Amino acid sequence: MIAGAVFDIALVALLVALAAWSVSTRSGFTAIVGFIGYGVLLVVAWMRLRAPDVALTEGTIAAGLGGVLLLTAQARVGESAARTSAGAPRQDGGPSTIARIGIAILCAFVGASLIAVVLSLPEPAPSLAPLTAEALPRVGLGNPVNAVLLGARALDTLLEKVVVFLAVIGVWSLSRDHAWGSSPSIGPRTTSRVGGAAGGIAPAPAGPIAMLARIVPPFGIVVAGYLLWNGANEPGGAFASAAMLAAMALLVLMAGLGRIPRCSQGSWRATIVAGPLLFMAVALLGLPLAGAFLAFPEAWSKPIIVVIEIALVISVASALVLLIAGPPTTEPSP
Amino acid sequence: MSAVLLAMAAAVIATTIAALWRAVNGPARSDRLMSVQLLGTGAIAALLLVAGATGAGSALDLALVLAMLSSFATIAVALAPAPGRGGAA
Amino acid sequence: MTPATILGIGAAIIVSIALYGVVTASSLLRRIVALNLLGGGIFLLFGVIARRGAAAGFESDPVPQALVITGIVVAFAGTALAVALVVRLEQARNESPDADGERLDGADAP
Amino acid sequence: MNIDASTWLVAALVVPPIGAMLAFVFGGRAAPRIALATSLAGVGISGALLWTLVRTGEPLVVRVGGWMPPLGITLRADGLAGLLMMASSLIVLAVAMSAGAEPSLRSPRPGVMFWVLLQAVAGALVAAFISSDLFSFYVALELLTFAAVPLVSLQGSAKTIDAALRYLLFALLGSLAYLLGVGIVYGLFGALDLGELSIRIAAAPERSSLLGAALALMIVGLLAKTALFPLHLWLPPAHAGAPPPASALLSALVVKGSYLIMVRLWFDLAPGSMPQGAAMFVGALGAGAILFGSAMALQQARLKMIIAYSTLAQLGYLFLLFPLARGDTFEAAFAGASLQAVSHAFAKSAMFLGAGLLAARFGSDRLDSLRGAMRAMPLTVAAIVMAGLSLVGLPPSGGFWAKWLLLTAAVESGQWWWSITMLLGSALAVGYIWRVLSAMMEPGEQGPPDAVPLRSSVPGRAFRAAELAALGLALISLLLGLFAFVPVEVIGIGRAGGDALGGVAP
Amino acid sequence: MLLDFWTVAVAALGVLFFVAGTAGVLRFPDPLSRLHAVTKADTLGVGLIALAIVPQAATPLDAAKILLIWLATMLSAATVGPLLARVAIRNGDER
Repeated sequence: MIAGAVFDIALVALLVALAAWSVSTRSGFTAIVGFIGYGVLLVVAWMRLRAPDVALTEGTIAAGLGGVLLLTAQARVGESAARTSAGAPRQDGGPSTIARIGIAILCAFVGASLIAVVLSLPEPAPSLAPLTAEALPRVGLGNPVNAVLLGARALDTLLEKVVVFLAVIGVWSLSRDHAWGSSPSIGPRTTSRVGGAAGGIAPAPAGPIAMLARIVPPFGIVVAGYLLWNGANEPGGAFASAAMLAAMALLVLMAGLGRIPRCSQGSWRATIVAGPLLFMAVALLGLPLAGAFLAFPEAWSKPIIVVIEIALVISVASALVLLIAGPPTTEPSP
Repeated sequence: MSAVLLAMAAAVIATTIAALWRAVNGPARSDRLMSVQLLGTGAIAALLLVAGATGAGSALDLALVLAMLSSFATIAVALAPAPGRGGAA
Repeated sequence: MTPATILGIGAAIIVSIALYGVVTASSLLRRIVALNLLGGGIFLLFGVIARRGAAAGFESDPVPQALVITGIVVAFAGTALAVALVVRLEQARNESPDADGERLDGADAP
Repeated sequence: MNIDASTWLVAALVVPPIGAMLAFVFGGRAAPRIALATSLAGVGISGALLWTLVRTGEPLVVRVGGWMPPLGITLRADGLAGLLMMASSLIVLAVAMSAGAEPSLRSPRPGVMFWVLLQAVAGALVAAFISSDLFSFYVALELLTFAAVPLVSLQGSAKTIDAALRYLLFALLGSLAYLLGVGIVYGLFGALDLGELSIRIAAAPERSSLLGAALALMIVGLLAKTALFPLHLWLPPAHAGAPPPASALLSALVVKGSYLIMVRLWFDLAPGSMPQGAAMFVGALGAGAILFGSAMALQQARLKMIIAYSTLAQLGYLFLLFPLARGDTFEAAFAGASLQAVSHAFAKSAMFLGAGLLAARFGSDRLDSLRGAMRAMPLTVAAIVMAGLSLVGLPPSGGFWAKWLLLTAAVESGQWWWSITMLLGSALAVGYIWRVLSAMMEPGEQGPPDAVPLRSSVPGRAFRAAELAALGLALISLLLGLFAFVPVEVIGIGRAGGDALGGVAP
Repeated sequence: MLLDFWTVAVAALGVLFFVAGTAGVLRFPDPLSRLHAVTKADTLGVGLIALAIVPQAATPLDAAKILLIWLATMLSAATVGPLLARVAIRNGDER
């Protein structure tokens, strides 16, 4: 018990220290590295909170895709660039010292209030766990978190997929007009390297990354399938599975072993929306077949959910790759 | 035995956290990356130990996911161009 | 103190630090990183509330966990969009360094 | 299969996103057609919905998937939601009709993206209007943000990207603050459904101070998203930088989504328990927005910037609701603010569409380049003038009744100081509308104004359709005043009357 | 019993490698030698711990997962090592 408390306090102290370091360090690169470390520790924290489903999701995002996204952007933008802040008048280095002190006091007040809230949360804690337990048979899943995500709160999940789709739209809409319809490329030198004009010591496709990208993806696909299948009854689920698939695709792309299809390609666009569209279609079918929008006939609930999830995994994985790759560009193709 | 394994998990986390000193103090980019890499590996090891102690399959799944993704940050940095104006922070 | 309480206090402190980071960030990318730290702290608070609500044989209330998973996905999408905007903004500024003249006149440029 | 009235609610929610995804897949020429079809369908669905509401006098409720609260999600359309859905579907249709005349939307990239985003905004608004669950609100808000931000940067210049980024960062911070509040509320009461929560909150008054902290976080987040002064920094550049049809959506509709959610939290979650101090504070910010926005609008050189700052000011009126809606004046204030939300939506979309047409014809929206507009484009100028009347609050416009009701509430509740702000705001609005008007009335210098060529890329037919759409919106905003009793009646549907506290219907 | 002893002993050895790796990261003078230390900890530390845990696996599936974890760690260490070295050399860190 005491050992557990010591562990938790150490964990919290580290999370706080990493957050503070990430906020206070001078270089943007270091801030991102701090954030990745913070993400790994968050995974441990989620395990301590007995939330393995969240830990899996957080693990794929914080330790995998999020780090790649931020580090790639940092490299594209450069250290000294992007200094100008949006939301504040043009200036370098942020607010003045006095303003900083004021902001710090305000933030400390927010933190103190939150601590007070945490300490005075009601006992016994209100919970929807009993109701979720009753709902499990109706959804047909043994994993309560996924039962909530695809059962009682399926509408939020459905609309969240639309949000992901819109994020892709947002990223693509940043393409330059003349590049519209071409492919996004990952890494600032991906294409120029393939074109043979690489300066410096950019890795060639034959390097260690290519080796990794040839060996790991088959395993990754198996793991993704396992996470999806297992998610019905054990921790796992569609998003973690999609993130794993996306990571494997990114690995192949970063190694220069593949290219993202052109954005003008209709089948590629259809892949991105197939999952949400199927989800919506099935949701609407619930009206005649099960008497309510987003209701599934009880006997068929699990197979229906699995089919929807498979489609969602493919669409979400594609979307995640596109979100990280950025808008289509027209650098020379090989 | 599970108590011993849990203690070992804590020890692994503690040592890798000590390595974060490198992340903070650098001085090189590769140092910072290295220590975060070590933190990730440490988390995998700790999760393995927790799985061994408690028989929790979810800890293994998590370790598996982290293991498959642990090289991503480094790959992203390695593929990026050399730091320009900002220097080796 | 239970793990939930300890982590709850930690989450509160993280939120205040990250909030400070969001407001005072010196670059756009730093601000995005700070927003993600903030999100992590807030989600952690949800986790604490879920853990406190352990009941019916579940070690943690599934509903807040489901909310967090949705939240993580949405936050990642937001981060990706913000990052794409930052990168594109930097490119646009480099292409026309004098575009900072009269504000928003770009709206009626061809 | 039972096609009962609640099916309309579901249809309203899913048709726009399905259309958005299909437009994305088929792109090119199909995208505008799909968008027009779903916009038309949206008007039909909202009409059917509104008619059902009026006929039954009861709010429509859908338990999604048959799940009951507190575990399940409930969709609920009361009169206010029905009215806003009707308004938004009409405006979306008008925008869809007029977007063909916008030159910047005729190249392939913005061409496809605009139609996708138009439908996404329409769907997100429906989600915001009919949700009644704290977390569904969050998802709806995110949908709205993700649909709106790319609209801002559609033009692709550094300035519009900067504006979009600024908007997105404000919005993300706002949603995180909101989400934090949701977490605390769940920790306190273990529910997310508004109706369920209001019961649980009433049963546990000892938790009200903690609830206050959570509500404060949520409301600050929503204020940032609604761009209430002084959290408005993102709004003028974002709204003025987008292509005009997109500006119309952003200014007229998008900000109303977060506003309505705030209204629901304020009046439905814990009816009557919000402290008057907080209401005064929000009201004071609203008053500040009226004065600051109007004063800034007076100084702008570009028509779109004038309209954007006018949005800031007109949003200010909406927030006077909070101090005024108490006791006897609840109904007047509530009706006034709701009417203001609707009539401003029509007037502002008409203005932005008109401004876009002027800019397309004259090559710029700077006031000094709009000479001769009156003779060259009388329909467009008429639309802008009528919309301006509604913004100023002259009878018989919808804006007049909205401001009149708010004014009455201010006087009757003894809070006369708000009425001074409102009158000042109207006076300033006269000023900035007059500037626009006089700029357009100046005779053109170089030859007859008809000689100003249309941009060759815009077909004349599309241009005329756009003019008619703007005119239609302006007419609605003007005529809304003549039939103001209809919306005022509708607003009451689904709100408990009598005690004037507007609790959630059981 | 014997298996438990194996688990504890081998895992302890693995933990030792982590300690050694950390010590190297902290004490070694230049990035490239620090890199060596990390790679050792990565491969041997996780490898030994995985080896130690295998007998505790409840199902063959779990055992397969443990092996896969070990494999993935080996591979990523093999990739990351040269890449980190390249980052170090490119940035002129090899002081």
